[in-house]
Amino acid sequence: MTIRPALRMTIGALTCFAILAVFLVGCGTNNGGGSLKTDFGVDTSAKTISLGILTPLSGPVAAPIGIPLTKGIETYFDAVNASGGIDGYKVKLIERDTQYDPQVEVSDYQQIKNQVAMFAESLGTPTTQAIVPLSANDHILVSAATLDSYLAREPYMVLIGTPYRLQVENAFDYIVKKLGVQHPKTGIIYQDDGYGQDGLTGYKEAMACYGLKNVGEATYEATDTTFTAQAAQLKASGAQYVFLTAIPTAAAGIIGTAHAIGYDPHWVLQSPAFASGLLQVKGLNTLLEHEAWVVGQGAAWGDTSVPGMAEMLQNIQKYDPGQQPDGYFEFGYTEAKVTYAILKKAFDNHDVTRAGLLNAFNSLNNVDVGGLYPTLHYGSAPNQRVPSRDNTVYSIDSSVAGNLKSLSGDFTGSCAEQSQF
Amino acid sequence: MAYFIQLAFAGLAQGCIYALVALGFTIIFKSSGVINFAQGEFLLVGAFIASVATFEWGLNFFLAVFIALLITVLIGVLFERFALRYMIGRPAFAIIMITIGLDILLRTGVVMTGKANERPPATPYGIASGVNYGGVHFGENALWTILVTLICCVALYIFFRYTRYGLAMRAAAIDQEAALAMGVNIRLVYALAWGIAAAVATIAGIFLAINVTTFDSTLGSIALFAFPAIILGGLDSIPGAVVGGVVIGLVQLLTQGYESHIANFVGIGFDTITPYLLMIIILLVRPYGLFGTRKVERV
Amino acid sequence: MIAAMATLSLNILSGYTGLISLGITFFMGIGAYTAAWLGGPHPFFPGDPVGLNLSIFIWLPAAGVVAALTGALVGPTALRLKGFYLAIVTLALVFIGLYLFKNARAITGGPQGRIFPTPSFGDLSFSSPTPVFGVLLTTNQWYFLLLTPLLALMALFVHNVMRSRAGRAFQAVRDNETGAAIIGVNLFQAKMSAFIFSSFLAGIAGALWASYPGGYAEPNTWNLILAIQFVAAMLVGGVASVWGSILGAAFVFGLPLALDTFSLIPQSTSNTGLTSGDLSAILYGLLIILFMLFEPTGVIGFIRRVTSLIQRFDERAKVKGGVKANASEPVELES
Amino acid sequence: MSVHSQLPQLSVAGITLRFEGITALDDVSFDVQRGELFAIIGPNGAGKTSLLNILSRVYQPSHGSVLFEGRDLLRLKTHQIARAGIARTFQNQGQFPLTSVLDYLLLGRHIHMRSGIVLGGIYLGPALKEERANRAYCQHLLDLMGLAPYRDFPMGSLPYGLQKRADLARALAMQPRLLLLDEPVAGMSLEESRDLAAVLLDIKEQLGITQVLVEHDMAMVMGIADRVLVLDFGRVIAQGQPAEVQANPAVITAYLGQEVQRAPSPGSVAHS
Repeated sequence: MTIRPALRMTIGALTCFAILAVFLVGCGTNNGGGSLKTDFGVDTSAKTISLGILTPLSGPVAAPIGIPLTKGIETYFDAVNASGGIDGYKVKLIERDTQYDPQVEVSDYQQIKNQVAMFAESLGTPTTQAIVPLSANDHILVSAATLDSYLAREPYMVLIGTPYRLQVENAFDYIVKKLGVQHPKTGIIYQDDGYGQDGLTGYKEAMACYGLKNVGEATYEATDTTFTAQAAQLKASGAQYVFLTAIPTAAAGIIGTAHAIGYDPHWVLQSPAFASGLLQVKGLNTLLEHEAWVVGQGAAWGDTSVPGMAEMLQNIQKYDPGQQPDGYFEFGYTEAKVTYAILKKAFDNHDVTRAGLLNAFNSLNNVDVGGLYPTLHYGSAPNQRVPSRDNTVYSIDSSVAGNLKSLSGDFTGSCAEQSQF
Repeated sequence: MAYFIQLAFAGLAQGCIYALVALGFTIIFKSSGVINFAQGEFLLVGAFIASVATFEWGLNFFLAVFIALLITVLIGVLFERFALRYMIGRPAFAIIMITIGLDILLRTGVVMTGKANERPPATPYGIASGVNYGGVHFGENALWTILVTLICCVALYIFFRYTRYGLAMRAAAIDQEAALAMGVNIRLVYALAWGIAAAVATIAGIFLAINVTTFDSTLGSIALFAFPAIILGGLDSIPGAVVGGVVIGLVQLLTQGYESHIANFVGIGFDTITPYLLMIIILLVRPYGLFGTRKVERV
Repeated sequence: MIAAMATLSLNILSGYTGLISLGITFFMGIGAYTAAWLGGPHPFFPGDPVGLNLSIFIWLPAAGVVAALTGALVGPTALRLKGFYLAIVTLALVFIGLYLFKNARAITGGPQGRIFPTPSFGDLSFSSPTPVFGVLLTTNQWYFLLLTPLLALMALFVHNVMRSRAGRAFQAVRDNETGAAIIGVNLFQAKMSAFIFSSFLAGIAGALWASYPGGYAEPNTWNLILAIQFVAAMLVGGVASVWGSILGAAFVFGLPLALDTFSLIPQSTSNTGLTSGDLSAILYGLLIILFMLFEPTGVIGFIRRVTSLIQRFDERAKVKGGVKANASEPVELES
Repeated sequence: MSVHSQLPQLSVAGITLRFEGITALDDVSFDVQRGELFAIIGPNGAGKTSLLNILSRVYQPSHGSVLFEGRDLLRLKTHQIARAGIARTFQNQGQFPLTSVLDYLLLGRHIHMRSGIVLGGIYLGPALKEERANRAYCQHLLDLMGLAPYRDFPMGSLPYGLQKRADLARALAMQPRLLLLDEPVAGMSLEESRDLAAVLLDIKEQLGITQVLVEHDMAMVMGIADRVLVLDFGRVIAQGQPAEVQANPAVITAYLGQEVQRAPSPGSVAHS
């Protein structure tokens, strides 16, 4: 049988069209499964629910942050799946390597967005910013591992920790209110990007709240290889407390250089500015232990008095025995707990469509993460959507697991309480 | 005043590092007409190997440095032998690109070891050692950086001036064909150039790593500031590279230290462009740099 | 495809006219911020960067025009230099651009970045799936529909320029400046036109690059690494070739995606060893070296070589006994 | 106009050129009449090509003046020379190896065309018309010069003789009033040289274009040139009719001396 070329073309076009139509519409319908409403990422026959993970698995951010954080999420869901999943549904993670590059993140997002119910992870501020408008258009929830305050405004962003901005405010609350230092001379060194700007905003709010005497502000570029100018500038200003919104290598460079030129103020490190690796450096470890605090969040590693920590350590033994103490692992694990809470609520409502998930998220109110992090709050207005305003000030101690020792306990400063988003 | 001297001193030390990187550029350019965009990664690889040798293999600092030198020199020479040699006569940016290819390979190689973050540098002295004088701290590392740069310059001077291979390299730089005709082994010249460039880069990398306290895979980006240095000094001038490096280091540190006083006017990060602005001004006034030679074009 | 446009723009300057530029992202950035200023949404929160919310018919061409004007402004200085000097000055341009973009907060949003306009025609918005004639098209498909004709138009335009007077002058300048001048080509004029033309296309590519599809970019987007990727795309695809630009861009920017999509390597976080990103970086570095060494004419040269081989084979088959065998005639086209 | 035809078309006076202390040309003066085939000869390194480079404004002389049809050439930029009506061929080929022969000729038409990027990019209307007309012109020229079969070949792929011929065709495509020829037969076989000499005579007789020919090959020059100027070490040692020059003892010494010098190293025929 011969088909005339024109006809063959028509048939071909129709076939393509049909495939396209199936692709576009097929997964958009409600395909039963009892009374459970589903759309994307839920396979009712295999009883799985797929979640997307966008994280750097290669490049410089991968080893220190991307990989441990993702392992935290994996470990938690391994445990969930082992105990029967969520209402019998097993969680499947679809992971994509973003290389911490916004463009790659966007293309990763596009690739898998129709395969997943929500994103259980998007790591990084610039990367997450890049998918904010997309997720709003696709009505898809994104759990973001970033503490950037701006993202609290976005209705589809699920945040976990206390934003950077509030970290700074709480740190100075600790210094002024808890330690009783009146009108301390303070300074800040911040990275020349969005992260640094967030820290700077918090610093300025703290100045107004606590009557700080701001004597020095300096900035550095991520590419800088010498920090003498910044250190000398702060030294000349005579600041007693210097806040560092930096990355670990820069924090180390600043503290080391300042010490070398005879300047040893009290350093307060934004949570991402510290990494355990810094303690390997001869000389720097003692400086850090004596002169630096880290402001952050979460139960100290190995503190089994916290039920969530005990559970996490057990799960690590079962599913990821090689894991070293790591704050980012803990973050990922906690993040997964929040994702679980959203999913669980949606399943309870018999609606795991994207609309159903958003609904579940908005009605979540409080999520207890077993004390790993303070109880997290969610809501629909920007101010309610800041999951937590609590922080802990830690000292650095290489003898304890995770290298951080809580000084202040968990608290919310008066300034952070009032901050508007 | 102490503030100024502190900055100037740090600028000098930083400038010496630029000078060492710039030396590498210039030596390769002079002998083979190639700008090696991978020069910065030699710093990274050198510092990285030295660090791994000290901390993972538990070697003595000097042994670690020796191993680092050995490996980077080997990489440089092998790359020249097995890649660049086939590129002779190709357009300039094909050559630029192939060195960028090497750059990517080296950096990714270091990243892939998974040990490149917050890397402690190999160092023979504590982070704060040095002498204080008049409220200014003269760090031990900075002093050694300056001293070793000086030693490198003198050694290279003697090498080029008085040794057979040095003379061969100079001859090749002036006129390749004539040098060939006079029996100079051009291949050896190229290999030497790459070897020397890799070695000075490694030295620079080790000092730089100590200077920044900890380092990661972005250490090599410093080479970008060596470009203004070589242009400033003149692409083909070895003393020019050194002077250019030091000038760029000083200018950068001083703008960095004083820019906050004029922040409203220049905004943030002005220090990242001052070296380039300086370079552009120089190019407009003296396109061949302060010490470079003017080329006469022929049809 | 946007990458293809940018690569095309670079090819005009570097491939056809022989002026090495590492500064394409500077012009892309200029174009992108022009687009954002004219086409971006009105500020929502106080302190948000400005946006006039104008139509794509204004912001897209304007992106090109402003970038071209910038090119005209920078050109006279940059074009006094040749070879490596020009490369390094254009590299400086990237850094100066980053500095300007970070500080011009009102337009660029400062280091925080800003939202860029997404293409829309009246009610038709490209940023969300919109049904047209009963067919629901996703954002990606919309972009495809927008970009294909645009790229085709650009490619045709560049192709036409290169086979007419101006393009011949560009190529003559590349091959031999003095010779071209003696033949009567005004070197400065030719270089400037190439520079401005290239900047124009780069500006448009930049506006689209920033708008696609996230519509968000930090100043750091316009960095040197991106610029180098375009150079790599041009060289891998084929210097001085329109198709080469398109193929090269597809190759360089599609490679990591392809590796991911077809999961050529298992994605796993359990070992810190080989990941697709690192692997593609390694591959990419290696490929640049290999291409430069063995196929300097890029993919397009390779294709031409293969087709000419086939042709030769065909002809040999036709002309029996090699009576008219064209062995003496050079068939290989190297461009 | 009548004034022009009486004055020499090209008038070179007192040209001196120095490179880093070396005097390449020393007080060179000569006139070329309209329609004349004027040859400049001399041993290697005599400064012939340097002189041509001054006429095409690549080199700037230290002293002297060049008048072309009453205009001061030294005030023009390199690319304006072509518009002034002067075309030149190149001694060394391989400068445009990738350009096809047709495109090379079209490049010669550059000064006679107008369309820029915008018109060229659209490739419709005026640009297309212009392009078509010029392509036809070049095609005609290719036919005349016997280059038609090689129309689409890249210059670099042609044999040397054909490249020179294509280069000459390109210069003619510029429709000059003065043609500068830089060693047009260097490296050619005897047969090729003879063909080329015939072409030059055709150019003179049929097109009436003034030609200044720089050549090493004395025999070829003597056969076709109207007048000859001999350079040695940058100085004019003789000027006049071919026969006069040939008999000039200074010329003989210059050439013979050179032959003697070159004798020990046969086979190394380098071009200055």
